Amino acid sequence: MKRAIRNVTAALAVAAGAMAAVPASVVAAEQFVPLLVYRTGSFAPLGIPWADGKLDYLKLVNARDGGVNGVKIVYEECETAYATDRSVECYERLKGQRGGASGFDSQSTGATFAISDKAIIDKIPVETMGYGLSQSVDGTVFEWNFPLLGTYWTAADVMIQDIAKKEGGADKLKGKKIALIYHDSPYGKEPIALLQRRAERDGFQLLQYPVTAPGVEQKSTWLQVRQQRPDYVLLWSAGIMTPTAIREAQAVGFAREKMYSIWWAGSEGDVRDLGQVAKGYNTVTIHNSAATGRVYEDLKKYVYDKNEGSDASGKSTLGTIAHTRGMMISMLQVEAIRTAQEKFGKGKHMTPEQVRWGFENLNLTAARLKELGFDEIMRPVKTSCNNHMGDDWARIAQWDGGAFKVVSDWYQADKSIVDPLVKEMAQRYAKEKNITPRTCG
Amino acid sequence: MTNQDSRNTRIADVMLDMRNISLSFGGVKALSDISFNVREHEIRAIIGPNGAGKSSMLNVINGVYVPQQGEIEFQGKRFDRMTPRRAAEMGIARTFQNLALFKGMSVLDNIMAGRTLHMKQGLFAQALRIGPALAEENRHREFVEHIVDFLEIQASRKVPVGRLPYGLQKRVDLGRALAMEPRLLLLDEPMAGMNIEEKQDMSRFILDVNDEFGTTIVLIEHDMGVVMDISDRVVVLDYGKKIGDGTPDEVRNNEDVIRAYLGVDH
Amino acid sequence: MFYRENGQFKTSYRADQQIFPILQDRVFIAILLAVAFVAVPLLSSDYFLRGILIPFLILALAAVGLNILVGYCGQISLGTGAFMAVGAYAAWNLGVRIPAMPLVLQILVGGAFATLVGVIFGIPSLRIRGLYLAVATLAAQFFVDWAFLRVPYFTNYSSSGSVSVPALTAFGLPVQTAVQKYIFVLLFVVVFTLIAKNLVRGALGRQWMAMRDMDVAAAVIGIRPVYAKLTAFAVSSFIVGVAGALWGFIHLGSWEPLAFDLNRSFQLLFMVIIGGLGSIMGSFFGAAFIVLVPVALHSIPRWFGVPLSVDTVFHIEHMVFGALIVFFLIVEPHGLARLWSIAKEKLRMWPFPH
Amino acid sequence: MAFFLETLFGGLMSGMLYALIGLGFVLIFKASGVFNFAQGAMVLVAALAMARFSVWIPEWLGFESLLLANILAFAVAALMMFVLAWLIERLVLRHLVNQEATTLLMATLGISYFLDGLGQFTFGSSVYSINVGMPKDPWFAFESIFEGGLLISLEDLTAAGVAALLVLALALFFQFTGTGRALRAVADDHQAAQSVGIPLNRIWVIVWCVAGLCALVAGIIWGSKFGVQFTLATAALRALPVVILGGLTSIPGAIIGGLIIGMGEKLSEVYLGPLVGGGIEIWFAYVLALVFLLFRPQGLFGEKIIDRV
Repeated sequence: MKRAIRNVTAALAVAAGAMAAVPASVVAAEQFVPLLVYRTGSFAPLGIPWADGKLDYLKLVNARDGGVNGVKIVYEECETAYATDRSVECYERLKGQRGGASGFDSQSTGATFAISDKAIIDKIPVETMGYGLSQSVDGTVFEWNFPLLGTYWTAADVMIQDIAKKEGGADKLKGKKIALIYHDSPYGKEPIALLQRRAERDGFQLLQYPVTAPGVEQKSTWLQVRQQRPDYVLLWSAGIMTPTAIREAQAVGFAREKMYSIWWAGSEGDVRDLGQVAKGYNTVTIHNSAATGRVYEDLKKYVYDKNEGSDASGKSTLGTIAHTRGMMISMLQVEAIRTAQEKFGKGKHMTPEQVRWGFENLNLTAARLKELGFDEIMRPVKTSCNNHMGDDWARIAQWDGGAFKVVSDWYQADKSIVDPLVKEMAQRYAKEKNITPRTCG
Repeated sequence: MTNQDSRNTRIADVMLDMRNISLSFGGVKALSDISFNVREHEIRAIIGPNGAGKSSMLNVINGVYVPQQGEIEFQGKRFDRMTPRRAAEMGIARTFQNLALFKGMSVLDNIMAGRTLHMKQGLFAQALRIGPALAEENRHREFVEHIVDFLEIQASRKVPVGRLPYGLQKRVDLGRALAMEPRLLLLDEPMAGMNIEEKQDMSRFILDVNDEFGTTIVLIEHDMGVVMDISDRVVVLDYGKKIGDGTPDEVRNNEDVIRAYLGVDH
Repeated sequence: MFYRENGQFKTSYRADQQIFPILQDRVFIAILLAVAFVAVPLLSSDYFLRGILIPFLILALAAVGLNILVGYCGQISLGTGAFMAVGAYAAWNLGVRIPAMPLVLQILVGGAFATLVGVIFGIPSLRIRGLYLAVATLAAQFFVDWAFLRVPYFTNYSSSGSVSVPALTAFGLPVQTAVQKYIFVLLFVVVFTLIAKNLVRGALGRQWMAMRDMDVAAAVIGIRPVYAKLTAFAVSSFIVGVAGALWGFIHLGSWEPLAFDLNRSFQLLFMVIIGGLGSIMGSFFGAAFIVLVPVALHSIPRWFGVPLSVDTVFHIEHMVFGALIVFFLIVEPHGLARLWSIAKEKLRMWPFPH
Repeated sequence: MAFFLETLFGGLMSGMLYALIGLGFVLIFKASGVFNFAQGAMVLVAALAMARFSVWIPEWLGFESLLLANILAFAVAALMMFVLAWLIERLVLRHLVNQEATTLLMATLGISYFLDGLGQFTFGSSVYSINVGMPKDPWFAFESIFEGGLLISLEDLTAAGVAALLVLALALFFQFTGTGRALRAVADDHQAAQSVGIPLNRIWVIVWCVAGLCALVAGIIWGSKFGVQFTLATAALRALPVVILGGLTSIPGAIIGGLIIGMGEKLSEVYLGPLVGGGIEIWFAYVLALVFLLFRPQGLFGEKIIDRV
């Protein structure tokens, strides 16, 4: 009996060791970056270039600078297929590896909710650039979340601003009909709260059309659009839902110029096959259209010319908007590590908590962006304890049948309407989770 | 012959009375206007060529099929239709021609299933398997063990019936019916496909059941020898019609019956 | 040699009706429990608990529930995910609306709601069979998915439609660290597995199996199809509902209907098939299998130094599962459980196989 | 009024596609008693093959003509589906003869998982396009009668047309050819059919081939509309209520059921949807079919089930 127990336990221990990859003793001079990706499933068309971008930049940093101040970046991909439970499994598997994950880019709104809960306990930063929980901008409540560069609320707000501009002033919005066609999931619902506020204030009518995932069946939705004749359609879609929506828009003769899509529905992959059909289709973007900037020259020189690029063909995803966004995410992650190193010791391995500090004290000035080769791609970012977004400017790009062209200058989200909403929702979240907000010194 | 007499004395008044039963599937008439009765404690045989409607008759008796016309009187209660549940509650059990055993279950479980109507413990008691439920389980297990002994299948208690040889399966089928402690037992070709010894065994069981428990028995059988030996009265069906009814000897000499069997026509 | 039942004579039917009539089995189970409750928490890493054991236990529980319906009562269901969802959301709503309600009670009542829904969608089974029923359960799946997406009340009007639970405590003890969560789940699993086992080897279980094997004969011996089928649906969806609540509360902590979509239903069905239809233990084998294969596919190539790209692994995983389903249905419908008992038979003979 | 008609047409046209998929289900079920859950996966695989080969073949052979590319790709894809059908019969069905319907259902579930994996494994999981030159722009009919005209999507119209043709062709094929008769014989009674010397396995291969063909056509139609991507596999799920409504064993049932479901879900979505928050069409079809089942367990045209003892 005794022996038996010992054997079994031993066996189990082995199993545990084998499958759990028990946190190896912190290896000096390497920094682990977990990469959650969805290269499969309904959203693969978006997930693939995005994942490639994230991977490519890390490769670049290692190849060009030999890591961050000599600290090599090690990374591992984990397939989530956009499923929350898989994301959680990935998170649990990767969070402890190689001295701790520097930060999770959780990739889906659903997963962000789940992972945010756990990250607080495990003390690991969650970087959700351009998605995630809009209220997590409030660093006092969401100590570990960083929705950098923009949330769905800022995006929605910017869309409305551009519409107002086209109509000739916010006052002209009164009595207009604006339809929101959204992917029926937390992701798609996120902007509703803000749009309702806006609708109240600017007096336009907001029509809501949920589309059941995966979104191949939209005929009835667009028939209603044709019936209601909204002046504009805001599209919160993802994956195959986007091209379908554009096709249906064409099928009911709705002008593509009057469609505004969130950035996740505004990548070449979404419209390339449609070509002229999608001409005039607008998307909001937190960065310039892709393939410009020195970083891409470097990427070509240091990675792709050595055939180490993630996109084997070097054509299909490289330089697409989604790819660029992937690069930015990795870049911000790397800069957070760098910033942390400046405080806690150059050339050292940074613990997740130290990286968190880095995220919270990012300051990417125009000059700094120029050094990084991102100057033409994005705007300066400055985060703080209170503000985990760092930058809330965005602009509109339009598909001209062959490529996305930026057609507007930068808009800043209307603080007077976004900030109170953030505060309110953040408080509510704090209450639900009984978190006591910290005070920023 | 003495044995026969002793039984005749025991046989009491009518227990089951079928009146003008007609049954048809879609267009096909399976039974047309058939009447006959069964007396307490007797062994009643239904015979006839294939497709005569014998099995359908049994199915009407215990409510699996619903006749279009006719009525059933069982123990003084009249019904236009029987339901399987009611039949079971009133003590009608049956075995099946093409074994309808619960193949995935062990011999014990099959026979235990026959006790269903006698087991009263509720879901929660069973879930926790607390006192009463456990006691009940054991009590009925004991009863079932008697049947197992009676049918001489102790050896294969725990074997899934699917794996048993045909002859034994037939016994289990009978055992399951007996477990219901029936007053009326319907046997659908209990000896089909058996060799001579097995048939003798089975005949013995049937007679024993009838003697020991006084169970009334209605059986369908092709083997005339057996039928004539063990049954008190015989009904003869042909193409859904009744062509004969009476003691084995009467039936043996019935013109129509002979014609039906020998296929002589005039 | 060591695994023998000869010499162990049953002197009472009671003794003969224990779950594990053979001494060695009892010992084995005792050891297993000891390991599960003592050794595992001490030895295993955080990931092994959170990433593998907890999901495994919860899914195994759900599989047990499903197995009662599919394996024992022969009623196929493609809507298991839906019943999990009901359990999870019901429990969550109770927590939100009745803050005083203790966690365990929340979860159990959640299960009760699942029972309700399960019975409602089980009613068609009284009239329709097999394939048609399968589609009926699909209806449940899609309807429930929709309800939790579109009816704001169920998510307490949360702007995103996603719900999340606060830090958990049970009986005044925290349920937050991996070990605490693991023990909490383990207790549920052990208790409900025992209950399930009792039911399937009792009178009710016999009624279910009778319905499965030969419903006409079952009716003839006095089994009421209505009662047998609906109890199967009720018990099954209760256990599934509890599993759902655990999945949401303990494993995910925050979820949207996607967490209980059609794929979840299929996944559970696969567990039951691979593990063994009509076997409680099989449910555990199946769950272990389904949980471990992806991990294995992910790690093994690495040990051999040929890491596959994540998407390749994912596709291979699909192919492996698909192939295995077919394989088991053809070769061994009773799944891993049967293989296990065959192994035991062999062991019983060993070393003298005559 | 115009709007109602538009919705109705919209419904009818997607209904035609459901009918096509539904037909795939019915054929296989009639012949082999298998409820083929893998139909969706077959659509995906077929479409993927079509999409990729129409690009690869020109690259390999080095020519431009889109038409030629499509024709060749279609041929190859069709061939592939036939091989698939043969393999499925060989490796799976053959070994599951006379199993319960539910067992077979689960087997096809396995097949569908396998195909999902295989398809994306071989052809990749990002989105590909099929261009068979379907008209894309809308057409406004009767502008004189209705203000704004009556919107009819030419794409859907062509799609419906193609589907209708195929359905018709198949219906005729199974009505008037020897194979058709053989199939119906098999459908009635396996043993009897075998005893008069009809080779069961060949019939099975044939129906699976036909189902594969349905899948391919549906895949092309959907693919050229939405782009070819994993999601197509789920699209076929929407055709399940069709066969339930129409009855698993009835070809006309599949067609009529398809149209009813098509219209039903569109109308429900447009008129009932807004009242309950929208997005109801996915389950509405199922619930419709379910409620219907309660009153007629064998579907509209299905055969009545009598159990004998």
